[in-house]
Amino acid sequence: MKIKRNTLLTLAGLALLVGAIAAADATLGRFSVRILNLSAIYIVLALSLNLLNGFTGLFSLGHAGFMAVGAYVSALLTMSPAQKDMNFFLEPIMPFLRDIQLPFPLALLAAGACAGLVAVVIGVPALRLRDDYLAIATLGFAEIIRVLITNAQSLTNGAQGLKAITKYSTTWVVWSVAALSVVFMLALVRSSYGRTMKAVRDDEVAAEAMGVNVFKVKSTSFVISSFMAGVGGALLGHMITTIDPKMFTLTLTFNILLIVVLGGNGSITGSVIGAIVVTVLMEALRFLDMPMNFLFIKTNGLPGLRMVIFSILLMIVVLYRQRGLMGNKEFDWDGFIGIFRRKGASSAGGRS
Amino acid sequence: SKAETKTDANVVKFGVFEPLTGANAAGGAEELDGVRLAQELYPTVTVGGKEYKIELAIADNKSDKVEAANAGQRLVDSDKVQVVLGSWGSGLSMAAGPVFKDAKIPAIGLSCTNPLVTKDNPFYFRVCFLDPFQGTVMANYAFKDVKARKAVIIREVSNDYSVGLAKFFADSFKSLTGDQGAILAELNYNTNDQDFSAQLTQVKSLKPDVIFAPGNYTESALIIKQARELGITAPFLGGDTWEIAEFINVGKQAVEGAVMSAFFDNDAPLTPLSKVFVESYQKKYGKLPSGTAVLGFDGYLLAIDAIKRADSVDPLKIRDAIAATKDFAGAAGYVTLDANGDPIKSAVIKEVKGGKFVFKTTVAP
Amino acid sequence: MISTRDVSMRFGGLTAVSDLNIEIQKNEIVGLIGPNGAGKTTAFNAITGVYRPTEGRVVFKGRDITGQKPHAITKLGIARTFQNIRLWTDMDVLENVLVACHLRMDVGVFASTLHLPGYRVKERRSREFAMSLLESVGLADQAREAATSLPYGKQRRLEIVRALATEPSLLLLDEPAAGMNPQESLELMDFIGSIRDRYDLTILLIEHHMQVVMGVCTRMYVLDYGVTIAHGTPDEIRRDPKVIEAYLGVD
Amino acid sequence: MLRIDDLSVHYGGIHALQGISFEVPEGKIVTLIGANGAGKSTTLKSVVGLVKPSGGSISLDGERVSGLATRDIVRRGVVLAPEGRRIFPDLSTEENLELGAFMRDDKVGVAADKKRMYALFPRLEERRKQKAGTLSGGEQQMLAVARALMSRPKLLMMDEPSLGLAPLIVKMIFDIVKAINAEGTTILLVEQNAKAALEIADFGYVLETGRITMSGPGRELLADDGVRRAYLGESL
Amino acid sequence: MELSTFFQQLTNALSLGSLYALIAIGYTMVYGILRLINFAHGDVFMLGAYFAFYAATSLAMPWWVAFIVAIGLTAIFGMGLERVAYRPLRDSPKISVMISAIGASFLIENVGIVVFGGRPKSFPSIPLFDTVLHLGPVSVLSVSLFIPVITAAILVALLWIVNGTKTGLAMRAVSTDLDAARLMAIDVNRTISLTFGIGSLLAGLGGIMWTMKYPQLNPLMGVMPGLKCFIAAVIGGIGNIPGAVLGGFLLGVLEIMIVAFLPELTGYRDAFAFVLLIVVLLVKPSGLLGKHQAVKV
Ligand SMILES: Nc1ncnc2c1ncn2[C@@H]1O[C@H](COP(=O)(O)OP(=O)(O)OP(=O)(O)O)[C@@H](O)[C@H]1O
Ligand SMILES: Nc1ncnc2c1ncn2[C@@H]1O[C@H](COP(=O)(O)OP(=O)(O)OP(=O)(O)O)[C@@H](O)[C@H]1O
Ligand SMILES: [Mg+2]
Ligand SMILES: [Mg+2]
Repeated sequence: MKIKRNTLLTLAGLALLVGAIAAADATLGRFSVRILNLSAIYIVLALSLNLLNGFTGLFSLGHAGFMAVGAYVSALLTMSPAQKDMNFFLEPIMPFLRDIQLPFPLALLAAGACAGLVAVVIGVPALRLRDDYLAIATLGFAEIIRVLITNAQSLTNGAQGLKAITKYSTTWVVWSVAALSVVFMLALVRSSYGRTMKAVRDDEVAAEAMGVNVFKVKSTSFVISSFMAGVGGALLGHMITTIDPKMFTLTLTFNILLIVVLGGNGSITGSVIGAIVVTVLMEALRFLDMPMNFLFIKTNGLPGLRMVIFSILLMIVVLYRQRGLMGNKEFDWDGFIGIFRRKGASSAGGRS
Repeated sequence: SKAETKTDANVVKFGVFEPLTGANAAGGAEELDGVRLAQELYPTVTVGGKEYKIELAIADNKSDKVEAANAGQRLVDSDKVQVVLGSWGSGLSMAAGPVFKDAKIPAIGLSCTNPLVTKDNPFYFRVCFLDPFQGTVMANYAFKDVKARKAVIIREVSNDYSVGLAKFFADSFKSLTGDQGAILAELNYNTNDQDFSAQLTQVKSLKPDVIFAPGNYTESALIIKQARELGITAPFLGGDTWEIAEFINVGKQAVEGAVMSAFFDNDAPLTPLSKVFVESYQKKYGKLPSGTAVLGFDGYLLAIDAIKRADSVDPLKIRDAIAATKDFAGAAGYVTLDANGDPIKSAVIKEVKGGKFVFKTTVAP
Repeated sequence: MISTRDVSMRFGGLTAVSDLNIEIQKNEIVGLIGPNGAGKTTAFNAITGVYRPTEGRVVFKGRDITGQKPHAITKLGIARTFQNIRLWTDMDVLENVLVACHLRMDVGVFASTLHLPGYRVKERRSREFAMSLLESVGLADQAREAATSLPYGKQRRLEIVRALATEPSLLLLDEPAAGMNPQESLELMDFIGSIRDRYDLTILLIEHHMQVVMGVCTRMYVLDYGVTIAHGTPDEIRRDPKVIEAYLGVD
Repeated sequence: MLRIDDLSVHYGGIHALQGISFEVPEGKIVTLIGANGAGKSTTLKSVVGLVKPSGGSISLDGERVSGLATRDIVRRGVVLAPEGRRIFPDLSTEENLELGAFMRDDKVGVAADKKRMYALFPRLEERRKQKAGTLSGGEQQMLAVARALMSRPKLLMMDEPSLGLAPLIVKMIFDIVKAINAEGTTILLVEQNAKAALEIADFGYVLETGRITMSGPGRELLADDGVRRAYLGESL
Repeated sequence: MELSTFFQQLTNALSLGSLYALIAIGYTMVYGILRLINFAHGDVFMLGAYFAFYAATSLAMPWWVAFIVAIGLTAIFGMGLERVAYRPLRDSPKISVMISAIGASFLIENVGIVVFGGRPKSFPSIPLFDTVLHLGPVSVLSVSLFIPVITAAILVALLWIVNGTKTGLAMRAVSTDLDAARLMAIDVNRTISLTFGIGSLLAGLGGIMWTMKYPQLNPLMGVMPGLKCFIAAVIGGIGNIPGAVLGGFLLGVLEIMIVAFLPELTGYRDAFAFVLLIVVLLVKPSGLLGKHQAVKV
């Protein structure tokens, strides 16, 4: 009975979402749509990092590296030979790569797969490391990937980056991938396998003793996460339509980490909310950089003020909501409906 | 008040799309200075007998590609600009390029020298010369004026500008000397590195006639300083990015004699406007202008010129007028745009002397 | 069932266990006692693969399992509890047990993420099994509570249940009665006996509560400074002067 | 010496202590017994300020100490040998003992006390330089007790000191408790080994789910049928 | 390679290494006590340089007074930072503290951009430090001779504080168990504050020495040295003070020698730092001198 009600509500919510996206795509300006779509990409990225950080307890700072792999693979696989020739004006591209051109969905999968493959080759040996050591090692891997991309002129065009990548990241594409990621994560986390991940997070020794192959679980989580990061990176590339190695620095990883923690480490709902809030907020605060005329205070535009305020807001959230907006809880209809019920109840005199 | 300006028919909006924070902030600020000065001098444009007020909409792209695309979109969408000026940093321009192209808003690059910026984008133009030209100019200088036969290149491998210049310098220098081994070594460093002693010790042992080291001014100044400390005496050549006060402040005594290509020189007026620019700049900012500031100035003027020629504030018509630019006289020389939207214009060569950038010569394309 | 052959475990210069030879038959309940720091927990760690023995072999059901990974050993049928409780703190009681059930479910990431029909059946069976286990220790009502909010005694029982969920044939219990009062210890004794019968188990038990060990074990080994100083039935042990001197003290 | 009035503690929604009152007179041994989760540890933690009470008061020698920082309470001579030992795993056995004497300034006295502890627990002397984290469970327990004694407390509170100890050592711990009490230290003891605790206690309290349900001299409680059935495991 | 070139490179390596070592010590100190990767360390480093700059230029103090003032200010700033950004999170999950550290780092950098301006400033030349010395075929900047001496002095001082004093014992106790430390009558807040003060002081000193060698200041100048020195600390075994020195030297030597012996690979110089890091970690998971933490179950 109850389950049925919730399923219905979920379906209704989904329909509403599809409708909202269609409406937004059709009516909102390109700017708003761009921000919206960027949020969707950040949802994918945040979920992928949350899988590691929040659900498997693996502290990784290497996400930008896997995103870079995905972005480059997909960009190079979808570009036409002519576009590649235009880009590689310093040194010609490797011949075999020049002539490959795949349809976007295949390239997107290849992007994820390559990121996953890189994770297997370089990341998995590092999984023996604990906490901070793992974090710093993954950070190292990301930097190595970036340095390799910078220096591999005839493969990646080096510092010149790639331009005129086809803009495949339309509203429907990015939101479908985001929705798919959410569903996938929910299904994974709530499955038996997902439980073993949480067990590894909480106490490795106990997990191992209860027959959980800790190394395998960690590796699986790491590879899945990297796959998603690769896909996210590819989407980002196809949205901005140009990429270069400087995009994929530690700052990018930090931004995603921030979304994860702000939303709630270990909460899928949190990552979704976090991604949207952070992306929108960054743009919403843009007015701070502009010349202002506030009653008596006049500024000539203080570039950087936006980032100052953003950093302060971030610190306030972390200081006052130490487990992020959602903690490690998930949205569910019972809780949601409960909020309204409680409101009614508290006015009737509940415990404060 | 925002809504009012939007409906005000007598306003044209220029978007200024620059990195005002982050790694490229200094460059962005330079260009913005030039644009602001131009606006102060020429605040209006007359179209069809009607006077339009020019407003600037400034968007910070934070030296970040993702942000750059957002900022560009914002200029187009929320600020509804008719023309865009900027950005310092070719990568940032490329990130927003498609946005302008989709919205059919013309953009004028100021100092973004990467050939890719305007490629495949009929809506992107620029008022500066390109990396290949600059690299070639410096190779010529090295060969003819320095009489160098062996060179070493030190490049900032993570910087497209530096890598591009290095490549074109190497190609020209090799063909000028007719010696495939004329480049003794290409040594690399990364953005934000501060210790170059290892590379420079290597350079010292190679005993080159000249060292070409295009790159960011801070790193470059440190490179030259450390080179002199190691006892390297060969002259240093670089590109337009060096022409900024900080280069001399950081490098001090050590950068004396460093030679660079530049867009413009205060002492060698290229057009009647040059003098106007230098004088009013000094009045407004109390210092000598840099090469990038003048490009901000010129970009703004080119936009006005195009509007006048189009006799319309319709972005599409402005675009066509920009594309047809011929012998436009800016403060930094005459601009004629080619089919790509790139200018054919001359470069200036300067040297640091007595703590100042001193004019050496002009090089025509 | 299980035997250790001259197992030794050294940490730097310290020999925590030396030449341990334990032999346990099916369905026996055997005690492992000795003063603090005698090497009992270390012996457990060597058997379950947490440590790799410096010397010697561990043979389980005729198979040499020395040096295998803990999870592989658990899969072969050895489960344990910890001296310091190690429950998964962010999970509820039922989930703690379900994780242990995963071992026998034999499903991979994809089957379980996609909720394939085969997986659904297994998941349902696991839940039923887990609930029946919880029922047997009176924890069924608290299945949805956070594991760490349980009082200490119940946490210990939950640890045992969790170990049982891996469907072991050999169960190693490290001080299951620690932190329980005498009354609770007695209940625990009965419980240990009953699970042995119900799940056809063999049990090796470390315990300092003499009442408990003497009550449930048929045989016991006594360690002191890593060395086995005695071995025999509870009555023999109780009277062994070496054991009295090193461990029990005179009453 | 220690007086607790209507003490109440909440953990989020859990009402762990629901207004308990009792007293620990100077020079006596008082014991708290009770089932798992009754609130014994919570009581001790509140006394040293590790848990902030939601109501009631705690006073020491007539002076209110609830609300003070742990450090200030400890400096007044109230020391807790906590549940779960809480030794410093990365430090050596010896450094752990020195930390016990952190607030003392008499170097000579500290050195002498260290010797005394090694005499009491020869095991610890054997493990002097070993990292405390690698000690066996029981060795860690000995260390926790010894560390608490190093501070020469006026009021020593011990939370299940016999947990995980071999029978011989358990006996010894209770002997030590008696001995230091005879030297003048007041003791508040929490124990699962209710029998041994009540035997040496001057006074005992029974805690049940956050309330005191019974109290009396140790011997009296030991003779009480309810106590014997519920906590001593004796079938009557 | 010519012998003179080799000796020059060796000098380069040692001088860079000792600078890395100096900064890595501060990192390791804070980590060792708080188990917190203090991402804002590099920014405190930057502040140290700026404080010294303004004291020496705007306030026209003699350079050594400016240095002392700047170092004092960074120490105070570090304690303030701890109070505002880390103390409220004392009992929170580690990752929240880490985010707070990253947030603090962003904040300091962005305020730095607004207050100091985004463009680099140049430190006035101090002849004592800014003189080129020629030792046979080798040239070296005089400041490079001071740095190892300072590093050694600090190493000794810190080892003494941490291992030889009661305060040090308190620091080490605090590093593992806050509540237990409180039970020992240790003033946890003061101890942590002090640790932060010392760590920041070292960062400030490092920042000043860095600008003596590379005389430019910008609000982001701490990022790269911060990262490099953090790596150095991890290579040596984070939390281990001699390890930080060892790691700093190793990293410096590796970076220089890669360029010296494999000049074609100069573009990969940064990658080698990380390769070294990863290789060390894979072989010794807690760094070269880091103690392997025994997990006792
Ligand atoms: N990882 C380790 N490193 C160093 N020494 C260790 C390690 N593990 C155990 N030891 C030492 O080995 C000895 C045996 O420890 P073990 O934990 O096996 O004792 P135990 O018999 O279980 O004692 P208890 O009854 O007190 O739990 C102890 O002296 C302990 O200090
Ligand atoms: N940190 C905490 N968070 C939430 N609940 C807690 C916490 N600590 C204790 N409790 C709860 O408070 C109640 C009293 O716990 P306390 O530890 O004081 O019991 P105890 O009498 O010492 O039990 P035991 O004999 O098991 O040690 C229990 O219900 C326990 O679950
Ligand atoms: Mg043990
Ligand atoms: Mg307790």
